[in-house]
Amino acid sequence: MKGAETFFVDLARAIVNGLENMGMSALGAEIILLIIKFACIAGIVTVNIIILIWLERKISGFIQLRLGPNRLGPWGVFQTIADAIKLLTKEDIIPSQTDKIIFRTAPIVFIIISLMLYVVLPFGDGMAIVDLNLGVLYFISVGSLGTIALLMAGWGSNNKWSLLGAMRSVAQMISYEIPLVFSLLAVVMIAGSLNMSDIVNAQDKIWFVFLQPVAFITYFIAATAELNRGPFDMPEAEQELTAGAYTEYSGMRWALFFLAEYTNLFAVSALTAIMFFGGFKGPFLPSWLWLPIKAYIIMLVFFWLKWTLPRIRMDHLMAFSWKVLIPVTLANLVVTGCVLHFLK
Amino acid sequence: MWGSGILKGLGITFKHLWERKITEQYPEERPKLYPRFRGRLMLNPEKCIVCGMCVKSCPNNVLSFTEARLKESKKKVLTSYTIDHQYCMFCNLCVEACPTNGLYFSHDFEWAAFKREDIKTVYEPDLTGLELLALEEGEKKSAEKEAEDKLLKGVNAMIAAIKKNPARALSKVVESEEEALKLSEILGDDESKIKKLAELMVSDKEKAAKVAKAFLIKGQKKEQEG
Amino acid sequence: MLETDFITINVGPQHPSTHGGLHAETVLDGEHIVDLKVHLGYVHRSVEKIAESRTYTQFIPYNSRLDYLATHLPTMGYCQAVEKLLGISLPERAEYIRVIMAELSRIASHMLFIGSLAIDIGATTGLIYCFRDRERIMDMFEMTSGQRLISSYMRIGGFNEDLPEEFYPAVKSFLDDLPYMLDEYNNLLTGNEILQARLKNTGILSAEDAIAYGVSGPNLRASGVAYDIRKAEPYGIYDRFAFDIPVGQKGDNMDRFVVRIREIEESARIIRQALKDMPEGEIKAKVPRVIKPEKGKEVYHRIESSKGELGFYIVSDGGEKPYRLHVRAPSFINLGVLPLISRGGKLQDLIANIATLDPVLGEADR
Amino acid sequence: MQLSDLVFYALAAFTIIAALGVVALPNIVHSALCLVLTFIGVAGIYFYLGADFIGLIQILAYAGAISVLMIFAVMLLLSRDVSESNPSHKKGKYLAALFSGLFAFLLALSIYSTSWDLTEGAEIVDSIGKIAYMLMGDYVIAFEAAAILLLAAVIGAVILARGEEKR
Repeated sequence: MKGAETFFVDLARAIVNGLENMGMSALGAEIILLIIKFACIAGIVTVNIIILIWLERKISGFIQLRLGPNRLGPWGVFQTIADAIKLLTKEDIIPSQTDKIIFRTAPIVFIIISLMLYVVLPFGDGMAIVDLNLGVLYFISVGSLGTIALLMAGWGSNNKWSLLGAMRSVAQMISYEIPLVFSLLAVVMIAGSLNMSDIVNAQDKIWFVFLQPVAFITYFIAATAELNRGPFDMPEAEQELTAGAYTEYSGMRWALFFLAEYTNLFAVSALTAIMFFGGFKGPFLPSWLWLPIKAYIIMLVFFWLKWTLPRIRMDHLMAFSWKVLIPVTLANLVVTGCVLHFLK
Repeated sequence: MWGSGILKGLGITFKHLWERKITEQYPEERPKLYPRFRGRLMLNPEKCIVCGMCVKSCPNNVLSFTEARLKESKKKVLTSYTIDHQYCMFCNLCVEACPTNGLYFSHDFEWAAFKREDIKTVYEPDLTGLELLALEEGEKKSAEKEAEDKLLKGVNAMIAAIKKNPARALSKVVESEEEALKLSEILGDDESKIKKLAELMVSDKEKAAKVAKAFLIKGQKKEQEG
Repeated sequence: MLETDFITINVGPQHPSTHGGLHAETVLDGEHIVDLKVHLGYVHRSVEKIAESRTYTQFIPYNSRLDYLATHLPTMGYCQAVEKLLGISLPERAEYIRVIMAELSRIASHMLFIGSLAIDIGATTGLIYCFRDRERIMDMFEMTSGQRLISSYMRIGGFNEDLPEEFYPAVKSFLDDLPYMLDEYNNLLTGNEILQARLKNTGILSAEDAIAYGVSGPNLRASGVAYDIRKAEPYGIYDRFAFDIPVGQKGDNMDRFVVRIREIEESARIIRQALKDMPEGEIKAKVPRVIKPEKGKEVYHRIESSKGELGFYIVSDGGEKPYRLHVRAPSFINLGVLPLISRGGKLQDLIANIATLDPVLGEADR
Repeated sequence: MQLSDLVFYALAAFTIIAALGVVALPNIVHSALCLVLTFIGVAGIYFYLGADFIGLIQILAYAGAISVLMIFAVMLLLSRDVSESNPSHKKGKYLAALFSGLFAFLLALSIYSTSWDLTEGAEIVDSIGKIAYMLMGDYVIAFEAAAILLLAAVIGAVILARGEEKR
C-alpha cells in the first residue's frame, strides 16, 4: 500500500537521481522531468478524453432509454477511437472567406489553454506538476483565456452564426467568471491559501462542501456555464445557432475543439473535487486514484444535468448571474469572513 | 418553484438511467411486424388474369405489364409484369383492386440495392410450350405504339377543333383572328389540307405556322386572280 | 450613443429547428429580432395540381403526405369532403373507427409537438420519451393499415379492412398508460423552471390578432378563444361525444404548450367513449367503383386537424378526376403570425415560437 | 549571460514583437489579438521578476477580460471591410516621431537618474499576503477611492445602457 501511494513520487525522484548520476546538472534534470511530466499529462488527457466521450454517449443513451455506442468492441468502447480516426482522415475544409490565420489557430489555442490548466492540479499527494502557490488563481486566470479562442473561432469563421455564438460565449464567460471567483474565494478564505495542495490538506477533517454549501452550489452553476455545458451551452446551441462558434469547422479542427471542451470538463471537475470534496484525500486507495474517481463522479453529474435540462435563455442567463449569483456569493463571502473573524 | 421542477426532472432522468432500454438492436433483433405490414409489393403471376385493374388503380404509375393471347383459346396471358418500386406509395389501392388477390405486400423491408435497375421487379412467367397469338402485337403496345396512338388522338382532336371553331383553333398558328378566319375559309372542307395542318400543329408548331402562312399567301393569290 | 449594425441571418431552410424547409429571414440587433420574413415553398410538391390528374380514390394516399405527423386527419378530411360531394353516408362502425383513428393521430401529432419543442429548447431527452410513447400509436397504425407514418387506411365511404383483433388491447393499454406518460412530460418539462422561463410571456398572440390572422386550432385556443370545429360545426359523429375545449389565457408559448397537453387528455376521452359505443357491422358504404360526382357540384368541408382548421374545397366537372381541389392548410395560415409574435423577442424565442406554432411544412407548402 | 537572462530577453522580444504587431498590422482584429499576446508577455516578465500575483492578475484582468471586451467592441462596431481597418496614419508621422522621442528621452532620463539598489536573494515568498496587507492597511484610502470610482463607473454605464433602451 505504501509503495502504491508514493509510486509516482518515487519514480520521479528516481528519474532525477538517475539523470544526475549520469552527470547532468540539477536544473537540467528538473527540466527533463518537467518535460516528461508534460508528456504524461498529454497522454493521460488524450486517453481520458476517449473514455469521457464514450462515457457521455453511454450515459446520454441510458438516460434516453437507448444503449449508446455498442458496436465497436465490448460495450462500444472503441467507438471514440473509430470516430477520432475518421475525423483525422477527414478533409480539412477551410471556407474561402475566412480569416485564415485566426481560423486555423483558434482550435490550437483552445487546446493549449485547456492543457495548461492541468499544470497546477495535484493529482495525488505531492503530485502536482508545478505546485504553484497561487494555484487557484492560476487556474482561473488561464481558464479565462479560453474565451479568446472561442472569439477567434467565431470571428475567423466569418459566419454570422459563429459570430453570434462567440458573442454569447464572451458575455457568458465574463458574467460567470465573477461568481466563480467569489465562490472559490470563500473556500480560499477558510483554507487560508491559494495553493491547491494546501487546500486539500485543509480538508483533512471535513470537506469544504459541508462548510460552504452555498459557495458549492454557486460554484457548480458558474462552472457549468464556464464549461459551456448544458443548460448553459450558449456558444454551441445546435438548435438555435446550428453549431455556434464551431459551425464552419470540420475534421480534426472541429475535433480539437471538442477535445479541448472535454479537457476543460475534466480539469474543472478535478478542481471541484479539490476545492470541495477533499481532492486526493480518501481511505484505502492510493491518493492518485481518489482524485480521478471524485472527478468522474462530478462529471457524471455534469452529464446528468446536460441531458435533462432545456437550454436557458441568453438574457435570463445574464440576469441570473448578475442579479442572483453575484449577490449571493458576495453575501456568502461576508458571512464567511465574519464567522472566520469571530472564530479566531 | 425554486428549482423543485428541475429536481423532479432530474429524478425522472435518473430513474430512466437504470431502466430497461427500449431500442431494438436491429440486425440481431428483428422488428415485430404485424400481419398487415406493407413491405415489398409482390405479384403472384399465376393468379394474374391480365385485367389491368391494378394499373388503373395505381396513383403513381408503378405498375406496367405486357400481354398476349393464347392461340387456341384466345385467353389473355401475361408476358411480363414490372413493378417500379421507387414510385410506390404503399397505398394498398392496387391490392384492393386486384380481383384475384394476385398482388400482395410481403413483409420484406430490407430494400437496399446497389444499382438503379435493381429497384424494379420484373416478372416474366415461363410461357414455353404455349402457342401465343399476336405476341408481337401485344409487345408493340409499348412506347412506340403508345406514342403513335397519342399522336393520332391529338390530331383527331385538333381536326375536330378546327371544324368546330376554326377561328379559335387556328389563331394559334397565325398572328391575328382575322387571318385565322381567312385561313379557315381557304381550308374550307378540304379534309386532306385540314389533316395536314392539324398533324403539323400537334407535332411541330413552327412548321405549322409556316405552312399556314403559305396557305394564306396562296389563298390571297387565288383571290387576286379570281 | 453607439449604434450597431443589424445582422440579417437566415434561419433555415437548412436549420436544425425549423421543422423542415422553413426559411425565416431574420434581422437581428444583437440577439433581438427586429424583423422577420417567412419564405415558404421549399417542399412544394404541387399536391393540388396532382389532384387534378388523379381519380378521387387515387388521391387518398397523397393526403397523408400533407400532414404526415397526423396521418389520418387530412385523409379523413378529404374522404369526408368527397363523401359530401357524392352524398354518401357511412355505416356507423366506420364512423366510429374514423373518430378513433383521427384522435389517435391527434395524440401522435401532439406528442411529437411536445418532443420537438423539448429538443428545440435544448432538452434533448424529452424528445426521446415522447417518441417512445408515440411509437405505440405508430404500432397501432401499423396493425390497422400496415403503414406507420403515412398510412392510407381510410377509403371513400369507409374502410376496406376492419380493425384487427390485436388493435383493441393495444389501444386499451395505451389509454391506460397515457396518464403516466403525461405525468412524465409534466415532471420533466412543464414543471421545469428553465422551460417556464423560456415559454412564459414569450411569443404572445392576442385573441384579436389570432382571429384577424385566421389562426386556428390549438394556437387559437391558447389565445383564449374556445373555438373547435368538432364543437362549432360537428362533422362525422363528433356531436355524440362529450369533451372539453382546453383554452389558454394569454396566448404565449406556455399556453400553446399546455393546451396541447390537455388536448391529448381530451382526445383520449373521445377514444374511450368511441371504443365503448362502437357497434359491430359494415365498415364500408356502397360506393360506385368509378367515382363520378355530378357536374358542376362543389363542396367545402373542414375538420379540426391537429394543427387547426383543415379544409378541402373540391369542384367536380363530372369526370372521374376533380376539376379543382384546394386545401386550406392550417400550418400555412398559422405561420402567418410568426413575424408578429417574434418581433421584439430574442433569437431563442423565435425557435420556441416556431416550435409552439407547430407547423408541418408538408402542409404549409403543399 | 545566464539562463535566466536568456528567459528575460526572450520574453522581452516576444512582448515587443507582439506590441509592434498591434501597431503595424492592417487588420484591427489581428492587432487586438496581438495585444493579448503583449499582455501575456508582460505577465511573463512579472513572473520572471517573482511577482506571480501581479502576473496572474495581468492575465486574468487584461488578457482574459479587458482585451476580450476590446475585441468584442471592435467586432461589433466594425464596418464591413476589415482587411484595412487599422490604417497607418502617415500624415502625423513627424509629430508622432517627435512625441515618441520625447517620451523615450523622459524614460531614459528617469531610468538613469534612479539608483538601482540590488538586493541579493531577497525572494518574495508571500507576495499576495503582502499586497493584501498593503491594500487593507497603508493604502486603504486609495484602495477604497478606486473602488468607489469603479462603482460609479459601473452605475454610469448601467444608466447609459438603460437610457438607450427606454428611448
